[in-house]
Amino acid sequence: MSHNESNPFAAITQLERINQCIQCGTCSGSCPLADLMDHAPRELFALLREGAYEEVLHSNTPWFCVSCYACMVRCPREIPVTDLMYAFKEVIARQGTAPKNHKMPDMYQAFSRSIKDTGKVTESLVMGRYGMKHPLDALKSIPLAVKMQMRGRLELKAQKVADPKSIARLFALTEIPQDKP
Amino acid sequence: MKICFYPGCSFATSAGYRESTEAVCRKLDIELNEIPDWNCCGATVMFGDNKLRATALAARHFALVQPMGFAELVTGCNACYATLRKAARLLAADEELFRKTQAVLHNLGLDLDRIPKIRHLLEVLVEAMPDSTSDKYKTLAVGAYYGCQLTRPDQELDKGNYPQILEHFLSRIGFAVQEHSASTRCCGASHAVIYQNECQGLSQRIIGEIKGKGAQVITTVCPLCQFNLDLAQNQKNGPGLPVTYFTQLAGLALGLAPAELGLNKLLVSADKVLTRP
Amino acid sequence: MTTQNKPRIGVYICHCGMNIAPRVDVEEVARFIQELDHVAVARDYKFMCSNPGQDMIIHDIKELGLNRVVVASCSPRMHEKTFRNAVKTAGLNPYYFQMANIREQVSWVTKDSREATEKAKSLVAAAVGRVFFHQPLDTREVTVAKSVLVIGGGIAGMQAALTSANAGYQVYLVEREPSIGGHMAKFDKTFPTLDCAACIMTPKMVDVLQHPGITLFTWSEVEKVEGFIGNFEVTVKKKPRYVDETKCTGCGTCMQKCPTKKVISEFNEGLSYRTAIYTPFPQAVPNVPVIDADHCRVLGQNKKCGVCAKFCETKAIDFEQKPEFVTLKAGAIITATGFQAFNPTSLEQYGYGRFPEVYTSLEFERLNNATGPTSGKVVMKNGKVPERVAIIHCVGSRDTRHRKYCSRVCCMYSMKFAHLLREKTGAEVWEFYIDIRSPGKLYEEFYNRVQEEGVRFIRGRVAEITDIIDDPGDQGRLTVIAESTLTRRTVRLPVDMVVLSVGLEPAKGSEDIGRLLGLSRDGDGWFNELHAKLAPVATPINGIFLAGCCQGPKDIPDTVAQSMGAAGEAIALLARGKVTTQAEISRIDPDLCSGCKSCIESCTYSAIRFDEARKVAVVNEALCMGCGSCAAACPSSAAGVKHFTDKQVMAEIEALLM
Amino acid sequence: MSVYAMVKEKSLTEAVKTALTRLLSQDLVDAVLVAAKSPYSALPMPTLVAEASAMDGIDPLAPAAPFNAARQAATVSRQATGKRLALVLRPCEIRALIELVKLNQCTLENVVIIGIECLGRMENEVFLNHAAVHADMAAEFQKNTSLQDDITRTCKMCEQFTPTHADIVMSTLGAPENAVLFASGTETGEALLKELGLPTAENPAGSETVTRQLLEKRAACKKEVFAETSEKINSIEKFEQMIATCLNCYNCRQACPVCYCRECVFLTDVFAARPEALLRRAQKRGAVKLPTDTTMFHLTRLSHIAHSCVGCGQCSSVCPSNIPVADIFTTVAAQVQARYDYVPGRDVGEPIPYLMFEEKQKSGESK
Amino acid sequence: MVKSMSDFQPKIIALVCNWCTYTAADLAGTSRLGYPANIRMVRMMCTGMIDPKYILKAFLDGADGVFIGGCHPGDCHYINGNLKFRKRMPGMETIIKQFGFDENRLRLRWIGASEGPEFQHHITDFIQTIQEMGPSPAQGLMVL
Repeated sequence: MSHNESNPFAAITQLERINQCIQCGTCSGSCPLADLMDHAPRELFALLREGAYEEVLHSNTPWFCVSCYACMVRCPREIPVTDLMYAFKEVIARQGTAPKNHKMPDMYQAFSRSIKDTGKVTESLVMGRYGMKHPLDALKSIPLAVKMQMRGRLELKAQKVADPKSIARLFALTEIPQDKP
Repeated sequence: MKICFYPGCSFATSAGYRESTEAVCRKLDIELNEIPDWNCCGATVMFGDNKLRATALAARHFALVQPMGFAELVTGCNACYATLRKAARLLAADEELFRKTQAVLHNLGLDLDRIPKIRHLLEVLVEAMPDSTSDKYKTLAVGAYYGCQLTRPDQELDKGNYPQILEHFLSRIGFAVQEHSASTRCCGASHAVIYQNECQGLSQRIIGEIKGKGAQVITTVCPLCQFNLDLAQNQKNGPGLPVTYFTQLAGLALGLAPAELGLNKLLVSADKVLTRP
Repeated sequence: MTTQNKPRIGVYICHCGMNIAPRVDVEEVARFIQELDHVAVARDYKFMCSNPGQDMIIHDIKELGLNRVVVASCSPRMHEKTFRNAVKTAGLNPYYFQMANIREQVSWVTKDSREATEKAKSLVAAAVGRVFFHQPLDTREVTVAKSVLVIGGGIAGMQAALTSANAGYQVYLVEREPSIGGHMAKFDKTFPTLDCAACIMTPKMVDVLQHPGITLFTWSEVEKVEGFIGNFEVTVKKKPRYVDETKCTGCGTCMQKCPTKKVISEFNEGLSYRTAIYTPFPQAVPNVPVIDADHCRVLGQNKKCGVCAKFCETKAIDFEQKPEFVTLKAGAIITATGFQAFNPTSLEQYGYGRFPEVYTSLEFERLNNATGPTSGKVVMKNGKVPERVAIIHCVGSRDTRHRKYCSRVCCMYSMKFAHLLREKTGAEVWEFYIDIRSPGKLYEEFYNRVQEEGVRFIRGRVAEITDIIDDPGDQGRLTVIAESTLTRRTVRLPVDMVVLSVGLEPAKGSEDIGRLLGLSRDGDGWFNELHAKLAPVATPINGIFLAGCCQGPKDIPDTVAQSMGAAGEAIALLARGKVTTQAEISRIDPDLCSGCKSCIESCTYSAIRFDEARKVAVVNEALCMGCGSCAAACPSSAAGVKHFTDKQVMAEIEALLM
Repeated sequence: MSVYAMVKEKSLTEAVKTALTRLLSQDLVDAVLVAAKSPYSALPMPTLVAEASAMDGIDPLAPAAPFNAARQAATVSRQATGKRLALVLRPCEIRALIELVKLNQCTLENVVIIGIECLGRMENEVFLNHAAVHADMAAEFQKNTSLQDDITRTCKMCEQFTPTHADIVMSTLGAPENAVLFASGTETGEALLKELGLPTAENPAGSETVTRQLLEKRAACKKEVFAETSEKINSIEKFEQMIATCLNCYNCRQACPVCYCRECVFLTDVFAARPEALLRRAQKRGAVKLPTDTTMFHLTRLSHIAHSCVGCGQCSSVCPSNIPVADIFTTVAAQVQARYDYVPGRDVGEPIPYLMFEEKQKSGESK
Repeated sequence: MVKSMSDFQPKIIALVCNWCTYTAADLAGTSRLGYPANIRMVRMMCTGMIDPKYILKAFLDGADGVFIGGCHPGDCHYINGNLKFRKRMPGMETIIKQFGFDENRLRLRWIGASEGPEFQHHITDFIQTIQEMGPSPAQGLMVL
């Protein structure tokens, strides 16, 4: 591991708060999906402090963060763990280093694409778009769709804002150039 | 009472959340003023994508609320609630972000000068619902389920781990409350939809705890929580525990018919437990 | 003293070896100063603080008739005393002296030699401008009363009282509870030696009671403190005990007969009951019960009862007792108000108060104590012996939401618990810790010993304690959830009992005591010592000292050592017999005073009184600390601090801007 | 609810005299402090009247006040004497008196305050000129609106013309000709009014409108003066120009009712300039104007009393160099008082801001 | 560190508490933490004894800035002298501002006895602020 790399996460607001981490593990212990994570938050902070940026860039941890905020209300150093996870995802997505086999980035993309196109999210359509990349998941969700249909809860028509272009403009105005191709 | 309401994307297709909310509000003479032309708040996705964009998407509603003359914005979805609050918090704390967001919205022809207070529909009903005078549901043991994002991270409405606002509400409107320890335990949220197998344990633990403590029905305050808990049971054998919305129980307490409250849309039927002489 | 008609000022610029001289052109400074009004002589010298340097000043005062002296050298915090003494030796009043700090403020911090020299000139000229207005000041000596007031009767207060009394001084020990003993009396064993707390504590309590030099006030509170170092006047309020101490024989019949038996026992941390007339514990000192007026049928509920009085053979019960106020004189005060345990209710994820088998450490101390609710048997509420116990460290400590500091004693007492649990119950014991802190004599050894006894140490702060179970076999148990940070696994451990090792926080009421005594408290509420390293038991208020946990969390050895230290300071003061008052205190010119009382309102030390006859404010010189709040509040400058007068300060400012 | 009484006599002053005389003759008070003409001048000066027979010269409604009588009121009420006093004061005098009570300069024990609803006062010379023409200035002033425009600049911007803290309020606004209206402001005042046995009355219907109109006029004037003054002193150089002719006579501080120091610090040794110091100063700046420390004096006085300034305008009236001292002081005082949310004379229990401090920083205070 | 901005060398008076800021200055000295030479310190026993006259005197005698250094709230050697001074600040700011002195020419900072680097930082920062502001308006006046 090189100790001379520049920190790709440096611009994150409140990143310096992880220097206050005492590595107690409250966050990871509170995390409902810690067992699925390669590092869990505490370890991720330790890696970051050591300068193991590559590890962090490729970590699945932020992608498994469910935003339950359990860590955040318990952290004895009041580190905004969940907020940092969001910020990590933002950096990782821009660097294009999200773990290839992880399903959440695709889900997020489908979700965000739906907003960009229609301003709103229509569950069935998001699942459909996501399903194009994960046909197996799509297949598995068919019985559920049927069940929902039976209870009048399946909406196949996209919900839309009045002027979807304005949302597209909002997206364009907030575009940040990719760091890496 | 008039409130400014933000339904969010899942409201319409939820298991009767919309029906019950509208019915209850009608009954209580609460005027739901839906934000015209609302968009998706961005939920838990957008902040992981682009902070400014996520803030602008949420703040678009703040700008839309402005000409409506409301100081408060009410939503019934935990994710919307938390996301809008997060945007509000960031805007209040970060002047530069505020200015940038203002500029983006201005470009869309919207003015953002002030940030409304974000409230949950539960708060509104806590204030508006009358005390129960009937014994009809006095023996129906309800397990309250908050999910994550109502009391976390702010802990402003109530405590982060063991809040009581919903329990107090339920017992006040005439239900028996079954205390349990899973009321703010995470159900897996959107991950449960994609990583079904991996997240199954989360919902199972919640349902197991609530059922084990003796509740006959669960009540939730969020569409995704309802969906996950409702769905999780269908995948396992054994008698299911109906997962209702608090608005549906409020409707029952007000004497409204189950059909009016969309109770027929639940996956695990509530008909049996709700049938009362 | 020579007449001070015309100021003749001598100015001495120090080279301080190579510390000032090369950066500051000292010769140029001297030449410049020589030209100023009233400067009789300006010299530079290698080391002004050396004997030859001081002799030069003394010689010049005598030979050149100097009546004011300025030395430009280091910080006055370093050598002001030295030079004042030199001036005094030469027969001048030592306050005819001013120092200019051209080392710390000039040569050490200014790169450019030119700028440094100019700044030095300015500072020395300001000192010259100021010293012109200096006036001779005197200090006074006051006798010290030969008695010590100790506030708090825990181990710290007891030890401070004993040490002071052993030195032959009169000691007044005030304790608000019915018995002395404090927290230590609740403990069973003490780490790391596992001494029986009662065995080492009880004899000390008796010593305190029987010591001819100690007057004990239990069930009493300090009501008022006036006066100053050497001469504190203290009012102690003796709360009504409703039992005549002089008649009571401590037979205990009243307690057996009292019909009100279901009062929560404070001493047993709510784990058992006591009667309305009670002693907190069997070895209480003094062994005289008190009647809890709130719960007594006669006093609290206006009912007919009086069973205790009926059975008391010595007629010691007195329902008519009223609070009594005693006035004492003390030369020194030792504050030993101790700590209280953190209440973990607010850490809701640990379920304290929600789950019956979650105990605080103090509750566990009582559970484990032979005099406790279970006579020392460690059992659960259902009477069964626990098979697996988790001990959670850092509850409320090292947590910015609660107490940000390390409470210092929890690691060690937690391990003591682990040892006792292993010994008494054979239960599996799991310690959940963030860092093990065992920096004391034989402490690390104790850690190792407990490890060897099979206690499991998991490095991870517990995230949550829940009664949600995954395995039906664990019905009724609690699950402790934590990340085991060393293996990076989430541990979900079913246990029978949980002990929360809660931290220490300042005792309730210490804020009031602080206000009575004028002591300041740090952000966490602990009393501030005068200096963290060099004056750890002294306080900013002369004559008041700190012992034990009121200054910060401490274990018993440190508490006892510090108490002896505080007693040592008090003894030294009393033995000296006299204190010198400072000269730089406030004075109020009665001819200028308009009697508006602004100074009185702004005085923190109540050192100014109002003379109703003359309608003017008058400074009590013994109480004044010289802070100058009165001077700033007084528009006519009738009030002013000696040596910091308007003229002196403004002359300095004017000269600095010349 | 207030109790109202009305006294109508052949003149306003007679009406006042009737009421005040009864106070003395019915032994309700032992003495009355009230403005009265002396045989030697038409200008009414604060006068302590102890005998009902000596009420003749009183003239409290005349639009003149060579003195802010708060200082005199404080002198007679410096300490409780066991005697009961009635103090007839203008609103600004009452406010100053309240400040002086806070500063322990007097006591309100056994004191009855009779407040005048004040339409303003004239500068002494202006008054004397008018008085040479009109014998009864109090009456003339009430009816002749052109005279009302001749009040001092500071009075013209005064919005606090209705007395606060008065036990009894004496007013003419909206009252019939030659009638004075008395209203109780406190329980003490109510009891007194009842005992006096004056004819009871209703609050005149039109008074509110008159009051409001006057208030609007005054507020507009105040705004203008503040804006103008603030601009005139917004640099130290402009301020120097303004006070260039200050003599260090300290008349302003002598006339100031809240400058309560027995001896001003500027008269003490602290500011006694030594010749060599003066020379040094002259050398530093090339020249030094004498007397020195005039700027220092005014700024220091501001720092001492800006929070307590009641805006009576006496400082301007007494300045021999015609420096608009009151403009400066009221302009700065308004800002300082706003900063501390302090209103002088508002409440005896409200502490002087500098003597109170908060453990926690309040918003709006400096970092 | 300080930008060379013309030849203007501000004169700054610092009224500092003996127990904290003065001690911090000594510490800065001992630690050789350099700062510009424009600052002239006057040792007070407590910020609570600072008379408004001292500040006015400094400004009228030509100081370009006045720095007050006191103990952190809660740390006052005399318990609360610093809070008493803090209460005076708004009044002083208002007055100097009205007469054309930028209120930022008067600055109050809490600097603890052990805060040598903070002392260096605050002093340097203040000097720079004043440097950018230019000379005090009282500077050019002949009289006063």
